[in-house]
Amino acid sequence: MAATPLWVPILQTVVVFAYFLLVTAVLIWAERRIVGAMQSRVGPNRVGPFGMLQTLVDGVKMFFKEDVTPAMVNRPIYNVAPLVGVVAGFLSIAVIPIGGEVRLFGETFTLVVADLSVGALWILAMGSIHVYSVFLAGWASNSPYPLLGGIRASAQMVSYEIAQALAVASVLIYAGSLRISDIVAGQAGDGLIAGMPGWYAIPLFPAFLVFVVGMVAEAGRPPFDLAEAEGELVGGFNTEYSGLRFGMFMLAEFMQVVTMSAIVVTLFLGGPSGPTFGLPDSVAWIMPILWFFVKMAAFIFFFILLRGALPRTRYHRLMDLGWKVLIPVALVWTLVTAVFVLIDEQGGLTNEARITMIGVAGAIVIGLLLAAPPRSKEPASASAAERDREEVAP
Amino acid sequence: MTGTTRYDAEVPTATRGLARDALSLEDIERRVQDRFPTVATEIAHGELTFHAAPDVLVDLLSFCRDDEELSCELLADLAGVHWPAGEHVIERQPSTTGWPEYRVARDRGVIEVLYLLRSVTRNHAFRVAVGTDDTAPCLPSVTGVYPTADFHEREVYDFFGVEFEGHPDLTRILMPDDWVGHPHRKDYPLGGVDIPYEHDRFIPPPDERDLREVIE
Amino acid sequence: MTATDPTPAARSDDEVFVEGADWETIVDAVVDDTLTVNMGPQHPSTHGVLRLILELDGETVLGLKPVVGYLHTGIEKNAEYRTWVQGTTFFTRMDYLSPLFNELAYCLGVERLLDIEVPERAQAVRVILTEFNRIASHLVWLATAGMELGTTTVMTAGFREREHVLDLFESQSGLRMNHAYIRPGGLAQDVTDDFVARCDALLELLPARIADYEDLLLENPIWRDRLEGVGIIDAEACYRYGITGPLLRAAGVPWDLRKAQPYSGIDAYDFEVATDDACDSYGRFLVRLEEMRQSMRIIRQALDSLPGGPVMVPDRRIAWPSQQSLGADGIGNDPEYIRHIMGESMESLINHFKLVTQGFTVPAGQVYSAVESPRGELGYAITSTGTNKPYRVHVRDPSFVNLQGADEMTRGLMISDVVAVVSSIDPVMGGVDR
Amino acid sequence: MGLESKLPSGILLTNLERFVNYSRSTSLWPATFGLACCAIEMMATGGPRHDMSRFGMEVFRASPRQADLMIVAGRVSNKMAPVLRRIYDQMSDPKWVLSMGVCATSGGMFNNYALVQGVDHVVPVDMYVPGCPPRPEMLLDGILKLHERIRHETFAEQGAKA
Repeated sequence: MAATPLWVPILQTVVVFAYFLLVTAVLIWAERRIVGAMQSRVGPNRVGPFGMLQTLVDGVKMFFKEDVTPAMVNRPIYNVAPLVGVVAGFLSIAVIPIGGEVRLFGETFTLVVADLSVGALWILAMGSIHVYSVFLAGWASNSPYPLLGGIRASAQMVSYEIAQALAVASVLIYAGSLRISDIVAGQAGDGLIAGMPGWYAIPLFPAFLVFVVGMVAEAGRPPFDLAEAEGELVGGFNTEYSGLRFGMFMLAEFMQVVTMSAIVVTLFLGGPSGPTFGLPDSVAWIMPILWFFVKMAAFIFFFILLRGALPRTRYHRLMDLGWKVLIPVALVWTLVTAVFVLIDEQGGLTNEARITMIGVAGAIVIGLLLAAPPRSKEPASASAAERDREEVAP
Repeated sequence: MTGTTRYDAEVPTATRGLARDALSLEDIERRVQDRFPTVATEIAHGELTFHAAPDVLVDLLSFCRDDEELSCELLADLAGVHWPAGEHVIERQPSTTGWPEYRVARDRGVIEVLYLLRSVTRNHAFRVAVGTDDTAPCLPSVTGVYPTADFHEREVYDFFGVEFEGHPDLTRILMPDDWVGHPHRKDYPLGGVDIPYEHDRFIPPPDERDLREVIE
Repeated sequence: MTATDPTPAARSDDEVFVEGADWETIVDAVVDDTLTVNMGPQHPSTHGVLRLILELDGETVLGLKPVVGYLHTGIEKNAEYRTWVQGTTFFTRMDYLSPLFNELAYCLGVERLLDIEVPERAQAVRVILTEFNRIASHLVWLATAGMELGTTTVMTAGFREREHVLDLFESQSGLRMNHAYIRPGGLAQDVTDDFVARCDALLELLPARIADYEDLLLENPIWRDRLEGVGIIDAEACYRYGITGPLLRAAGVPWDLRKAQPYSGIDAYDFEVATDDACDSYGRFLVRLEEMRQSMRIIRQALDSLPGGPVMVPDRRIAWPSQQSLGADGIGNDPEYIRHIMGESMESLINHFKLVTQGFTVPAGQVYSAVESPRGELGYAITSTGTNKPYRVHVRDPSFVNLQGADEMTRGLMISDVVAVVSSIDPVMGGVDR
Repeated sequence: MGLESKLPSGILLTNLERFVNYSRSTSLWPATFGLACCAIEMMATGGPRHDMSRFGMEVFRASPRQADLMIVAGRVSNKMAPVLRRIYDQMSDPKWVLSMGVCATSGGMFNNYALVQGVDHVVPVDMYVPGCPPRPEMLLDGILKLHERIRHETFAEQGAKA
């Protein structure tokens, strides 16, 4: 590493960050257009080709808008909170490779800022820090709606983080490494069945499901956008924010979508790996970038579809789902994975045995997942109704 | 049965079924007058009105609610009408209607509160009218009989200043809390502003407009 | 006030605030560990300018107090200074989602005072248009409920279909909203030649779209979870609070003024009263969906048996004289009629002049006329002293009354449910505050 | 106002002004603030047939702090007026007010004790849209004219208004 010239890491950093910023900007535009299409509308189409520069003008407007700081806020925390979100978002993408090896000007490097040996932990850690941004914003605003939004956000993210971390844990056990590049490499090539990709999403399907549900909640996106909940809490944690600081929250929210999509692609769908169709080496390096983008875009599209199609859930249902379904499932699956890996290491199973084991375990866990939701149907206001009836019964 | 819609289904026992054989107005009149002989009745425009004194109001409404025959479950409406004191010319446009113009003189102003009772099970409706002096209007609250009167009584208090004794929270409901006056009384002006037109001319608000003047 | 307010406990006692002096007493009354949150009057989920004072323990609602009056317009008082016909233009602007019902209820009352019978054609058209209005109103309900529950797609869908209904209204009355099309004695003008064709096209379109909503929402677990078991109010409680309309029908009582006290000959048509005995918000959703279907059934029958003839009473002392026709530039005075009054008949001109400037007089008396509006019993208590103006008109608006049940329906629920419950009541503040 | 008030004047500012004003006009987020009948037509303007989102305006912000445009859609009562002013004060600069319908503009047909006879008694209004209620097309026209106006305002003018 000592031999690499200084411009290589700088270029890596700039390229990766610019890439994610660009994807975020396009995402905001794409969301408005796709949701528009779902609602038989057109969506923004006035600024730039197909309205693609809409995000830019929104940003410029917010940049030049007055930044009101209400009198009763806790000023230092209020000011820092939006920054925390954006910074955490940027930092967590630092370990994600957006492409394979690139050969440029005689230097070979991967398109990742830092391939940490604890990359997977780093992602989880940065996700946790993002919670602070939302919670501190809600608390520092010193106003009821942001406070409720902040409390909701912290409770929601903490609970889903556990499920997510457990889901990631099964990946780590299966891959046997915390380093992202190892995890990606482990998924390259064929899987257990020839011709199928070696993505961890296939053997670890329950963990994959838990992670996908968890990531929607972590990103605070509909139907789990309870921290913002326009219809209930006005703007939730960001109610008091205006101008650039609100812009940062918006950026952080959409960054979360991109980051989460990138993470799920990296951990479960093989990251940048994919066939190169026998392209010559000089252009083959484009294919991993393309694969990564396509996979990530698919997940982003999934996020947008959810937003267009579903109403917001109730808060206690969200917690029910997190604690009573996702965490037990993830826990059980982590155990199953550990046992499986242990047996595999000691006995050296045949492929058929592996497939059977994975299939049976996965079927059981998915069966649990489907059977699990205990519908709490007790009418909450019945007691009040009864009480009143006794008081003023005609 | 959640999630299924059904039609003309069996009604919960509380409602005792929807009867199509409504009582005739005369039946209702007789039924109430048997119990409350002091209550005057009037049938006009196909509607029955009981003119009651304030002191029997709560009893009367309780009776109408609890009586098997009347069983008025709903207090459908509660409205106030102000009849101010003094001499009033009721102009009826003799030129078009042929009705003579007449004068009404009242020595005391009255705020009449109309209670519209409706029976869902027996499918009939009638009105109870209670008058109170407009200088210090005061009536017993019927919120104990019909909790729905809560908002209605606050509205009548807001618009006419009628104090309902026994109302749990008699505050203004539609007007701002610090508003002065009771806007739907006849002695309260409409409160419009002059509407400016070209050449510095104005048209006064509707209540100050003299129709003939505007025409000419 | 909005959510951004500081808790106004710090205000001194001698100040009086227009936005609610009652606030202070409430703040004093709450115990320390509860949070008092003020929802509205400017809040995305309060249907305009409703203000809800919530007392919360965490997210659980301990009590809810609706504060209304932010849209008080003084329509009732204003109408006392206008003629009977001008009254329609005021009352149509009250409950702005069901303008035709307001006009109808008011005109029925005036007609009862006048003791006149409206021509059959006018009655049938009234039924058709009000039932379409019911559909449009329920569509807006669906749209706003969808928006408040966080699904903007339902919102745009509701407004998409509503546009088609409004097109029909516009083609007949010239206005998308606030039509003043139903007048005492009949209708402002006859329906256009393509009226039946337009209605047919709508009846073709709407069932498929309503089926779409059912596909989208009926089996949607989140939608069901948000509404099922939320906002329970049973028949007893409905009676207590005077609640009518879809709320009462969702509590299992098939009470519908169209059946109980039929108006405009609506009893001639075969339809059923949609009920549900779940008593919850989901039941109301189902009831409203079914009501749209039943409305279409009524419209279908009314169209098939649409009688001919005039749409205004023949009495020239009452019938609105101005004949109108649809020109290239919209609806205007009929040139034939103008020629008649200006060139041929001096008496007609005088009659026109007198009726338009002074209006007709209405015999003295008090009536209460009610119709089944999309939100419940919409009643007009009209008092006449025999002049050309109403002496007093009081409106019993269903939203105003139904809102009283909100406290009982939300107690013990969570903030998210408050939104769902209030939207299931479907209050229209224009009607509440008048 | 935002950053631009700290900038020195000159040719750079003029170009910046044009750019920023263009951004402001094309990203004019309305506050969700509906009062009466007009509010329904305002929602219809956001609906599929008229589609305000073409102009980047479908982002109705519930929090006034994040909104640029207040559409006063409907009649303003005396009880509502202080609330309305408060919401206006909570909006961050630069902000615009569009008075939708005759009731908001002048009290309209309700010339009486209950209504404020024109919302311009309470907040400064930038654009009046007549109608009772205005059709969605009319509202769109008013909004487009407001866009045009924003593009030709100077920073100084915008600052003076607040």
